[in-house]
Amino acid sequence: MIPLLDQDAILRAKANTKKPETMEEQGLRVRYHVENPLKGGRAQRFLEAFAAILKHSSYGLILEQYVRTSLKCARCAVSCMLYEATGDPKDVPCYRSAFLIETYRRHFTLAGSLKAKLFGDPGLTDETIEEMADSFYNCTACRKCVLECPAGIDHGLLTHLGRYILSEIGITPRALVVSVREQVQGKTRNTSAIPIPAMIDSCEFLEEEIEEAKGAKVKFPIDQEGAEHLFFAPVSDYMMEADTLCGIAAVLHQIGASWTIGTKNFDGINYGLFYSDIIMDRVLNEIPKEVKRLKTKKVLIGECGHASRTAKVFLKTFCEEGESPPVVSIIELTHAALKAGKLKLDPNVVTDRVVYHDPCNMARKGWIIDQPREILRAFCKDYVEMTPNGRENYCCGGGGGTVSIDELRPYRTSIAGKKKAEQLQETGAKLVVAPCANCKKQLREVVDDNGLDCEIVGLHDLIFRAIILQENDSPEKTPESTIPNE
Amino acid sequence: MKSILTDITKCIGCNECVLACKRTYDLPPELPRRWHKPDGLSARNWTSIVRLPENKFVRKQCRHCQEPACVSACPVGALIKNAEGPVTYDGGKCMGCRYCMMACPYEIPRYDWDSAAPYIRKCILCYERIKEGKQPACTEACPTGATIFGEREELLAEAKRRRQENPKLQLYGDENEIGGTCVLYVSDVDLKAIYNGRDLRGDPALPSTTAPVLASVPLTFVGVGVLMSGLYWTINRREQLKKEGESGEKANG
Amino acid sequence: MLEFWLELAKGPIFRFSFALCVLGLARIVMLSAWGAAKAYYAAGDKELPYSLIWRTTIHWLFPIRMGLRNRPFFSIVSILFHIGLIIVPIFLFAHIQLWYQGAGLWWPAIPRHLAEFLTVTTILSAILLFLARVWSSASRHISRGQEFMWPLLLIIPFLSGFFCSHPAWSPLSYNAMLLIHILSGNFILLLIPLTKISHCILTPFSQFISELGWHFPKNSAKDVEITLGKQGQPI
Amino acid sequence: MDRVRRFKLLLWSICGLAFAVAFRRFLLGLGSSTNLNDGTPWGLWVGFDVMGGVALAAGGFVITATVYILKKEEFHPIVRPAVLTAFLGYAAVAVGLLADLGLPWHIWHPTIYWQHHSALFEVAWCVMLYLTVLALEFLPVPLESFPRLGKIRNFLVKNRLILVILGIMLSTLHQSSLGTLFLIMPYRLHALWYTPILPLLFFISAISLGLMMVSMESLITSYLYRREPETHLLTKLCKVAAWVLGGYLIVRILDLLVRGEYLAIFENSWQSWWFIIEILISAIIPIVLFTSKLTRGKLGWITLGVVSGVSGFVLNRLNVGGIAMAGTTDSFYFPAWTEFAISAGVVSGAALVFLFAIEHFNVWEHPPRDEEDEKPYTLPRFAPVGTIWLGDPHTAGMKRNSMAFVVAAAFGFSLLPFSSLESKGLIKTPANSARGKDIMQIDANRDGFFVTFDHKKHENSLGQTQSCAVCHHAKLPADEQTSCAACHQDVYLVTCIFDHEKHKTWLGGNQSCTQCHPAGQNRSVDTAVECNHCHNAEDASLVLAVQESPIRMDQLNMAGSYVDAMHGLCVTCHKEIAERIYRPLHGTCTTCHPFVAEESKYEWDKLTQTTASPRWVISTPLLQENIDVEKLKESVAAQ
Repeated sequence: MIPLLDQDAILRAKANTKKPETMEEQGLRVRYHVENPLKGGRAQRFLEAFAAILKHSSYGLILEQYVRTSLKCARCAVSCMLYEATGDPKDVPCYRSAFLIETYRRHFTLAGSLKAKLFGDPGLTDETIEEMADSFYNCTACRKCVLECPAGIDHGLLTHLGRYILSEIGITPRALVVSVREQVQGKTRNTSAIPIPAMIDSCEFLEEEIEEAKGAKVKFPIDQEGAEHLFFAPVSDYMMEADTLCGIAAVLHQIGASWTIGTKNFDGINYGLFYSDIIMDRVLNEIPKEVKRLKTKKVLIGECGHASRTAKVFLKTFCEEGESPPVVSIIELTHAALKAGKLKLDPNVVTDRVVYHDPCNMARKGWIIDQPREILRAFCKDYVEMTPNGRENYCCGGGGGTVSIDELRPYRTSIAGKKKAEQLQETGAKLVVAPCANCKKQLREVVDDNGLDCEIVGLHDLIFRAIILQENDSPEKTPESTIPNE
Repeated sequence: MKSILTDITKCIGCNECVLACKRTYDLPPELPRRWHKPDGLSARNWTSIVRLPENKFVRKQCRHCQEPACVSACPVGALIKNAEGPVTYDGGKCMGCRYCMMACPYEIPRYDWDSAAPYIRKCILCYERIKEGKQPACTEACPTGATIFGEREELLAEAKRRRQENPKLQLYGDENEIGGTCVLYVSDVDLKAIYNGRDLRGDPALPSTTAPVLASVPLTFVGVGVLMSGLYWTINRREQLKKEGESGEKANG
Repeated sequence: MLEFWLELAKGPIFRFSFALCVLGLARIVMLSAWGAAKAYYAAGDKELPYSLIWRTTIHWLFPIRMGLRNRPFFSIVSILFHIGLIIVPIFLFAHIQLWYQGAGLWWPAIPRHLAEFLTVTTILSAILLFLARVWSSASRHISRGQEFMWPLLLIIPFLSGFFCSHPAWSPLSYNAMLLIHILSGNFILLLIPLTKISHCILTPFSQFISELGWHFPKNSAKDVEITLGKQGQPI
Repeated sequence: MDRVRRFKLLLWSICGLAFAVAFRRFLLGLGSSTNLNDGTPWGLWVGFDVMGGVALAAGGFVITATVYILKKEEFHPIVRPAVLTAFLGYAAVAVGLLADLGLPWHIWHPTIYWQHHSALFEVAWCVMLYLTVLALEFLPVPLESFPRLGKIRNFLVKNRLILVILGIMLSTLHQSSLGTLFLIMPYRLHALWYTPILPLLFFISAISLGLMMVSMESLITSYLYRREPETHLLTKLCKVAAWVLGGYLIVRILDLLVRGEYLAIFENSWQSWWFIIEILISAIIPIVLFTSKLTRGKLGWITLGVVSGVSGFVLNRLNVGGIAMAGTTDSFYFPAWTEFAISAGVVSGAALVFLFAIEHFNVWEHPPRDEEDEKPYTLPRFAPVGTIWLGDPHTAGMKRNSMAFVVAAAFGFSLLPFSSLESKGLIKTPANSARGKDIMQIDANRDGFFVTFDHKKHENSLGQTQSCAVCHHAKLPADEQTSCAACHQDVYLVTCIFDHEKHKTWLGGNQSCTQCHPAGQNRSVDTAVECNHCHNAEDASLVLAVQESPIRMDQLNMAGSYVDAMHGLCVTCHKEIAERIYRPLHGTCTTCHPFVAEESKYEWDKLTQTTASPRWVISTPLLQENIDVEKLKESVAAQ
């Protein structure tokens, strides 16, 4: 199969790559820059890590199930944007899952032991592990294929597990590890290593910006004890998505919510979801500490897909009983406020054609799909949908942490993001709304490299443009009902 | 008490009694089965004619003992000796332990071995018919009068009369034979042949073998209880005294 | 000799494979249920989206919408294949008759012409499925040996069964055809719990189990850390 | 744990086999799964499962009495295993009884239907009560793992003495009343075993057997779990057992002397030798091994003595429960393999529960732990890389054992013919070729009744040797030598679906041919009535949705059946001749089957029901034709 790719796009993408020296030149099949690549005996250590994980977690259950029911019907192939872009059988989700399933069958089941005895199967080899690493980090873990599997196999979960095991034997992309290292062990406690004073400075700067633009005094409350919401934005917003933050602050100001940003921990990003439960556990356990310190009631997550999902889904899993605070997404909050008639949005500001892109982590299980659409329809004159959308939406191409790996840019924009680029082109939209830091970064690069003519914005960027702010009399008046319950 | 008297000398082996029985109880045709005994009795044949040498025909059926071993053996009282004489069976009570089959000295009761819900099968002396005042189907069908029905005393007297007439005849089923049976035989051949070589004449009734042991059950039960409590008390007391003595010594010391 | 083998295939071999099939599937289900119960008990977050699981499960058990979504030809063929595969062996008059004679069990049969029609569609769709698997590069590459084997293996009992009910067209004698029919059927029964065909009993639980897979045990990460000796080590 | 693992695998396999057998036993009844018969209604299940099981469980009351009543505290470590063994022994008895009882769903009947003259009634009550007592006695052990139920546990422990004494009372009673059971069968039991003091003998032997069984259980588990055997305790137990055994031996011999049956020992029959063997291994060998200075206190000899004693007393119970009756009944009984399988399965099940209890509760001071369980944070080693790891010991055990169970059960099913769960296929009812030369005897179905065929006469009347082809296939070379039966191999051709023999039996044998094959026509599939003639929706008893005719012979590419071939050959020609030469009788059945008319006067009912000899039923040699005599007469008159 010859990948049907736009050569111009590839060249443009390569030209845009920041650090070409870290990438091995082998076409577009990227060799990851791996953290601490231990050589030799990998197979044995892989199996030991696998066994340790099986021993203490429930992955054995799904593997037993998948070993028995994997049908290899290839329905997942047609749903995967990677396979659609490359036509390479190695990009079929089922092919990727088979690495783990077959390893499990060979080393952890009766059938495997029998087969090994009968046919002398040598078992896992170092080469397979290299292939596996390559394959698992090509996947964006968007879990679209899950919707197409008649046997109910969750390839995304297997990718998650595969990366988890690989990380335990030291195979992890450097970019992810460096960020997490800073977040968990560094001084700044965030993945982008923004010093706290810099963060406070930028908040003050944003306050001035808002006043300038909207004529209202909107506060960014820092370290305010006893507030209702503790706000976690993806930390990159403080550097790159100032408008989103302004929009959020404006909305919160308008509905009179009490909220605050904690200086000890304000980063919602959790790369653990992409490669290791251990990291996910550690990062998540920092959140209740900050909540306790500031005595807030709820956790408010900014515009970020995976941050919302980790907090919403895994906080209860990994935190001690009774210590997991309720989690709300800013989109839910804004939507509730709009429904309650608390937001005034000027319908004449946004006149360009607008399209909404669903972040996989929010939309795949049907959590946040309709809320942002209702918000957008409320003030956008020309709102369109791409097909497919909602639960079945295509990934932006930068999911699963790949977006933070700069050397992957050519791969991301010309293979993983190809389908998205086509989708966007079809709609002819000028404004692409993506309420996710990952998606925004990736989509911008896709747009750049594929030569599209659109602007990528966050949901609250647009809201900020359209919102009409009034001076609030008493913010405490806000009834509880405006805030969506769990 | 009703009774049947069978005179072996008169039986011609015509099988009419067997047929009558099958017709009355709607018994299905016989099939050869592994578990059958050679005497022709089975769950589907409650009476049979055993042919002995010299063309002697002996009708075999339940003897309806006066003190039946099966009745005393049955743990749930599914088998009952009725005042009219028949030993009848209640399948609703039976739990299928087959102790009655083991206990019967004549080895009469048969079993529905091929059924998943099997019952004990044997002659019940046409209990329902007797209650209605009729005679059993077999005696009714007998063309030669070899097997007749009546009050037990009368039949016993009749049997004794026949024996006096013909001294060769032997009487089976009087009080000599395990306490007496309701099915009497007058025979010029030894009936050992149809009872596995057993001659029960002169033996006591079988329930008397277990009765004394069972009678001693309450006594044994209480006795063992008292003995064990006593033993415990004695030993415990001795130990306590020993301990007290030790502690007393210590206190003294 | 043929009669001897026929007796063997109809008797002991059939009973062995049928029992192994039924008990083996029961074993798999029980192991899965046990695993699921254990995972649920250990899970840190016990809230599951039951209505979503239920809807998805029903959606895949009766895949009416599925054919329209993608690979429509493949989907329709595979649905036809499954219909024949399930209905014909269970509701064929001759098979029911055997059960009636042997165990006294009886249930309604499908008309003979329907059975024949379904047999033919099953055979044809099995061939099409095989061809589709060979044709499409995606499925050809991800397939193992058994994936190619199964459609072909399933054709055998259907074809031989068809010839058994139409002995005039049969290339072999009735007994030989019957032997092939019974032996291949037995072989399939035998393989059901040991291969991917066990999806016949596991599919209804799949969505639930996948969802449960995301509900990690509370201390799993910490325990793995300790086990691997990485506790307290820098990242 | 490797020994235990392998042992469990074995036990699960046996359970699987027993599962298959039990399935069949409950589906089809006792007759199909045992060798029991009307002469021997009690077999292995009563002798081994019930009598052996109860006797083997005697350790419970003996050890509790020793520890709690006699205050021999040194035996305390073996109280819990002993009580557990007893409990499981009794539970196994109950399960074994479920298989043995004809109506197992009535097993609770002794609780409401009282018949206190029955020894079995007493046994039933004692077993029920003692099982409850044992459960209560053992319950504190598993309750240790549930601190929330501490109140119940404390209550039970406080009242333990009452339970112990109650247990001893009940045990005494029914260990002996198992002997009482057999007092009622003096004619069945051989004189060497039948004695009025059978209850006493049973009780004494139960005490010694209990002691030996506790030792044996301790020896086996210490072997399995590689523990240090409690040799000092075992030595003491065996010493006591030896004393009791001595007493038993004396009582037994005295009994023989008093009854005057001692001469039977020397009569050199199999019973006498059997008796000697029983006494030897149940009493004499253990006594010698337990008391002799050479062997006392040595583990190997203790093991041998214990094994000998235990098997000796199991043999004793088997003897009383059946073997000693072999000479006094006229039926032969040897247990079927299925009976052994159920017994073994019940024992295996009990053993598995025992091992489970040992591993999960403090039956010993500490449950034996798997090394892998001990250290939850150790890693399985994968060097070399081909190694397999099936999960933690518990999960791995579950996977392996369930697999063993399933395979063994499937194997068991394959060994058990379920009368007819399989298809019948083409049933061959081989046809015999005709015998004789000039005058031939044709008896294809070998029932002893043959058609006489005057070959010479036919040959002559049809035109000598030139006429062979009139009847014989001229196509086959040297056809005169080829028997018709060579190609027409079957008397009747039947197929998978249609079972001719069965239909014949259901409808009443050879008398019933005309019900399906109209009189006066060739009897073949072609002329038979359609299946739905009888099997139609109107007849509820035959609700078989028969939709079409069975497979037709012409589709089978086979030669027609012998009967059809011969009938087709003879009848067509004869009928033709009958019309041609105006001799109507020439074309009727009686031309060839002369006895039909004569024999048909017997009624079918009579034949089936009047005789116990069923040979008649199966092979009644009649072929009744409904000959329309009136029509015959008419046609004769017409000429």
